[in-house]
Amino acid sequence: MKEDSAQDFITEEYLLNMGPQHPATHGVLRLVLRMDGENILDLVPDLGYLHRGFEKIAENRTYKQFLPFTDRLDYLAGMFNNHVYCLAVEKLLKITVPPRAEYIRVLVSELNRIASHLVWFGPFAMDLGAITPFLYAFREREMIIDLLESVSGQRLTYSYFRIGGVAQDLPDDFIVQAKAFCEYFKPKVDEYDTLLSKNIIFIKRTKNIGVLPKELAIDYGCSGPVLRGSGVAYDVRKNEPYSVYKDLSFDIPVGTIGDSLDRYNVRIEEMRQSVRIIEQVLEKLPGGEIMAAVPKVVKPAPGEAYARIEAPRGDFGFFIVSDGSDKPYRLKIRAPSFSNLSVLPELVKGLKISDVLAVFGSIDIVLGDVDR
Amino acid sequence: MTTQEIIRKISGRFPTVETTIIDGENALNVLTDKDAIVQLCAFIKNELGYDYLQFLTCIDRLDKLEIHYHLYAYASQGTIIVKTSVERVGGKIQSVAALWKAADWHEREAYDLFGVVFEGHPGLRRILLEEDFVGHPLLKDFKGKNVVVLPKI
Amino acid sequence: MILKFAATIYNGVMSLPQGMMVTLKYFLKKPVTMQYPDQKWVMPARYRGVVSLIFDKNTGKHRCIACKNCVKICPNYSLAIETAVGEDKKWFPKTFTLELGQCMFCGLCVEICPTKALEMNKEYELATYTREELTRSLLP
Amino acid sequence: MITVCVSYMFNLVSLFDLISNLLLNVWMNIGLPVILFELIKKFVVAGVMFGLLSVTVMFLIWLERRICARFQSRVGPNRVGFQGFLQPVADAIKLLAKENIVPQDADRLVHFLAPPIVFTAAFTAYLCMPFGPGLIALDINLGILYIFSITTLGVMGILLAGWGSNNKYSLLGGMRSVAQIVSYEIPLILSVLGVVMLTNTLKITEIVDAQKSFFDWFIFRQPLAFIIYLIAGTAELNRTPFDIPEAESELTGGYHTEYSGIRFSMFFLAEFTNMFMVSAIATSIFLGGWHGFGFLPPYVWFFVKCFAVVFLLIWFRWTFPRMRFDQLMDLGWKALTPLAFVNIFLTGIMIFIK
Repeated sequence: MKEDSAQDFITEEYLLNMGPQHPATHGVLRLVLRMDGENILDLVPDLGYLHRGFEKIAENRTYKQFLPFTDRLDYLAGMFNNHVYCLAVEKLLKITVPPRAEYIRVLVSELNRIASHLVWFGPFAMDLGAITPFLYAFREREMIIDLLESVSGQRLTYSYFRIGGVAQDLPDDFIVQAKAFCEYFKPKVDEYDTLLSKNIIFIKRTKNIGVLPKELAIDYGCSGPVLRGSGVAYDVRKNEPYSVYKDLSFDIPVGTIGDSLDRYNVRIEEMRQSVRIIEQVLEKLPGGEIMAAVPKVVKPAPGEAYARIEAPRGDFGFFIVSDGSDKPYRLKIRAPSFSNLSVLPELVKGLKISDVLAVFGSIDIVLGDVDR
Repeated sequence: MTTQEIIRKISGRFPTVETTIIDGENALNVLTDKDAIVQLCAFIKNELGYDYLQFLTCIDRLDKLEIHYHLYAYASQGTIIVKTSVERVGGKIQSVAALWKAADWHEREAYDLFGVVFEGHPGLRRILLEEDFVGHPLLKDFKGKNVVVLPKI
Repeated sequence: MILKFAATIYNGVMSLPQGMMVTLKYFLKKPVTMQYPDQKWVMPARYRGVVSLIFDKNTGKHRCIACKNCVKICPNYSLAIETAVGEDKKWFPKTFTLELGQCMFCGLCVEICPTKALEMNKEYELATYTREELTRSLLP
Repeated sequence: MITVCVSYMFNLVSLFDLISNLLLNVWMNIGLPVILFELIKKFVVAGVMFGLLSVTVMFLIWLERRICARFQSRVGPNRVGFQGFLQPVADAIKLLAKENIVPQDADRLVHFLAPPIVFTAAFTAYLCMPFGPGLIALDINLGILYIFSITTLGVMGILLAGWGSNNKYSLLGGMRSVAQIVSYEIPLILSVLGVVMLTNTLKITEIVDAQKSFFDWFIFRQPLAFIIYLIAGTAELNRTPFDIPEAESELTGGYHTEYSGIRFSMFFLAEFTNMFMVSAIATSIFLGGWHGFGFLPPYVWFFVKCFAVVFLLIWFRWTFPRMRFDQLMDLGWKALTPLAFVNIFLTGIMIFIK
C-alpha cells in the first residue's frame, strides 16, 4: 500500500449545465455550475436566450405603437409594464390622468400583482418538490386572469392602459366579481400557509438558505421583495407614491435576515396587502372620465423622463429620451429581474444543488424581464 | 441634506462639474467629464450616500455616446443622474463596478449593446447577445444581417 | 430547553398532517377544471381574437373606407390594404390581408378605425398546418 | 351451484387444485411424464403472477393519476376506456412505439442492462408474497429476508443506469439513490425485526397467521415500527418527500433522464411494482395480511388493505415538498435508525417481561 493513500482517491470538480432547457430555470436561462460532488463552488448565469431587443424596436415604433410590446417584457405582470410605460410618456407629455383612470389602473395592477405572485408561489413550491400547491395557485390565478380578461380582452398581454388613461371602462359586473374574488381569495392564502409555509420540510429547505445581507442587496441593486426580504423597508408605492397609492393604506412586509424563507413570507404577505388595496379601491372608485385629452399623434417635446413603479419583481423603470419626433429616441428599460438575478452567484456559493432552486425560486425572475 | 446642499458639496469638490435640478422631483443632473467619473461616483456614493445604482445606460447622440448613471439614495430618497460622454466608436471609460456591484452587469450590457469599453471591469464580455455577435445593435447606424427594413406606408 | 426542543419536533410533525388535511379537503371536493373539447369557454365580450371586418347582416356590406389608419398603427405591420376607387368615386379596399403569424392581438387597429369597420372576433383555436394558412384575407 | 361458485371464490386454492388435477388427469391419460407437467405448471403460475401483477400495476398507475388529480382539483385521465382505465395501456403502447435513444457516449452495455435488472428485481420479489391463504408462489422459510434482499437488488440497476447514461444528472441521481436506499434499508429491516421477534419466524405466512383477529394486527402492538416502516418504505420507493434521486426540478429525472421508449417504461413499471410491494409488505406484516372481517374473499381483503396503504403513499406524495439530500441522510441515520433500535429494545423488554 502506498504511503499517501489519500492520493488514490482522486476527486474532480465538474461543470454542470443547468438549462437552457431545465424544468427549474423558469424560462430559458443557463446556469453553469462548478461543482464538487453535490456542493456548488461557483455559478455563472448565462442569459440572453430570450433577448428580443425591445429597446431597439422602440426606436422604430411610435409611442402608441410601442405599448403592446411592453406587455411582453415581464409577461406575468403585463399591467405593470403598461403602467410604467404610460407613466413615462405622460411625464414627457405632462399629462394628468383623470382620477377614475388612476383608480382603475391601481385596481387592475394589484390584481395582476396577486396573479404574478401566484405564478411565483406555485413554481417555487414545485421547485421544492411540492406539486399540489402549484395547481392550487393556478386555480386561484385563473380567476384573476378571467377578471382581467373581461376588462382588457386578453389573458396575459393586456395592452389595457393607454397614454393618458385606460382603453375602456370597467365592465358592469366587474366590481361585484372583484369583491367576490377578494372574499374567496383571503382564506386561500391561509390555506397556502397551512399547506406549505408551516410545513416542517419546507421550512427546513428554505430557512437560512441563500442569506442576502442588507448591504449586499443594496450593492447589487436588488429591489422589490428581494430587497424587502433583507430588511429594507423600501417600496416605491410608499416612498415615491405614484398614481393614487398616496390615498391607500397598506403595509410593507419586511423580512429579517434575508434568507429564502423571508423572501417567501414577504411575497405571501404582499398578496394579502394587495387584497387590502383592491378592497379600498373598490370602495373609493370615483366616477368620471377614463382618458385625458391626448393629441392624436404623440409628439413629446425634446427631453427625457424616467418613471418607475413597484412591479411584483421590484423597481421597474422606463427611461425615455425624446427628440421631438413621434418615436422615442432612446428607450431604456430598467428591469428588476436583471439586477435581482445578478446577485444569485453570490447567494449559492457553498450550498447544495438542491438549494440552488430554493434560492433561485425565491428571487423570482422572469426571463422576459431579464433579457428584454 | 437638501438638494442645494448636495449641489454645493459636489461643486465644492469638483468645480468643473455642472449640476442642474430636475423640476418637480428630488433629482439632480450632474454633468461631468469622463475622466473624473470614478472619483465623482465614489464621492457621491461614499460621502453623499447614494448607495443604489438603479441602472446605467448609454444614448447614441450620433456625435458621441452619452452615458447615464442613475443613482439613488435610500436614506435621503433622492436621485442623481450622472451624465458623461465618450467617443461613439471605441469609447473607453473607467468602470464603476468596484463601487456598485450592480454596475457589473449593467456595464456588460452597455458594452454589449453600445460597444463602450469599461476599463477595470472584472469580466467585460457580452451578456445578452451571443459571444460571436458582430456589432453593437443599439447604435443608430447598426446594420445586422437580420435587420428588417420596415415597410413605408 | 428540552421542552422547547420537544415542542419544535411536535409542531414540525403536526404540520405534516395539517397539510394533508388541506389536500384531503380538495380530494373530496369537485374538480374545478374544464373538460376542454367537450366544454368550451365562453369568451368575454371584450375578447381580442382575430381581426375581422364587420359585415352587415342584412346588406352583407362592410364599412371599410380604405383609409389605412389600421395599417399605419399596426405595431407589427401585419395588415395590408390595396385600395381602389369604386364607381361611386369612393375608396374601397381591393384586398385586405392579415398576416396572422405577425399579429400580436393588441387591438390598436380596431380602436383607431374611424368607421368602426373592424372587430376582433372570438376565435381562439388558431393553429394551422402550414404557414400559408396564416395569411388571411379579411374580405370574403 | 351458486354456493359452490361462491365457496370457490372464497377459496381460490382449491379451485386451482381442482383445475390442475383435472388437467393432470388429461395429461396422464395422454401418457406424458408428470415431472414435465409440474414444470409447465410452474411456468404457468409464474405467467399468471406476472400478468396479474402487470394488471395491478397498470391499475395502480391509473389510480395514482386519478387520485393525484383529485387532490389537485383536477379530473385526471378519463378518456381512454371507462373513466380512463385504459390510459396506462395507451401510454405503454405509445412508449413501445417510441425510438430507443442511447446517448452517444453512453456505456452501451451498462445502459442496456440497467432497466431489465430493475424490472426483474421488482417483479421477482412477489414470489414470496402471500395474496391469500395458500396463494403464494413459493412459501420459503426466509420469506421476509428474501423480499428485502431482492428489492434492494433494484438499486444496482439504478446505479448502472446512472453510470451508463454518461450524463451528470443521471450520475448524481444514481449516486443519491444508492446512498438513500442503503441508509434507509437499515431502519426498514430493523422496524420489521420487532415483528419477527414477536412471532419467532421469518416466514411471511406464519406472520400473517399470527394476526388473525383485528386486535392482533401488529400495527397495534408495534405502532412505532409501522411508522418507521412507512417512512423508510417511502424513501425506498424514491417518492416525495424522498424523491431526491429523481427530483425532476433538480435533476430533470435523475437516473432515467437518458432513457426513452420501452426502457423508460421498464423503470416506470418497476417503480409502481415496488410501490405495490411496499404496501403489500406493510399489509402482510402490520395490517393482518389477508385476514379481514368476513363477507369478502381473503385475497380481496388483502388488496383492499394494500390499496389503503397505496392511497396513503399517494397522499404523501402530492402534499409534501421534497427534502434535501443531507436532511434525508440526517433523518435516516439520526432519527429513524435510533428509533428503530429503541423499538427493538422495547420489544425485547416486553418479551422478557412476559
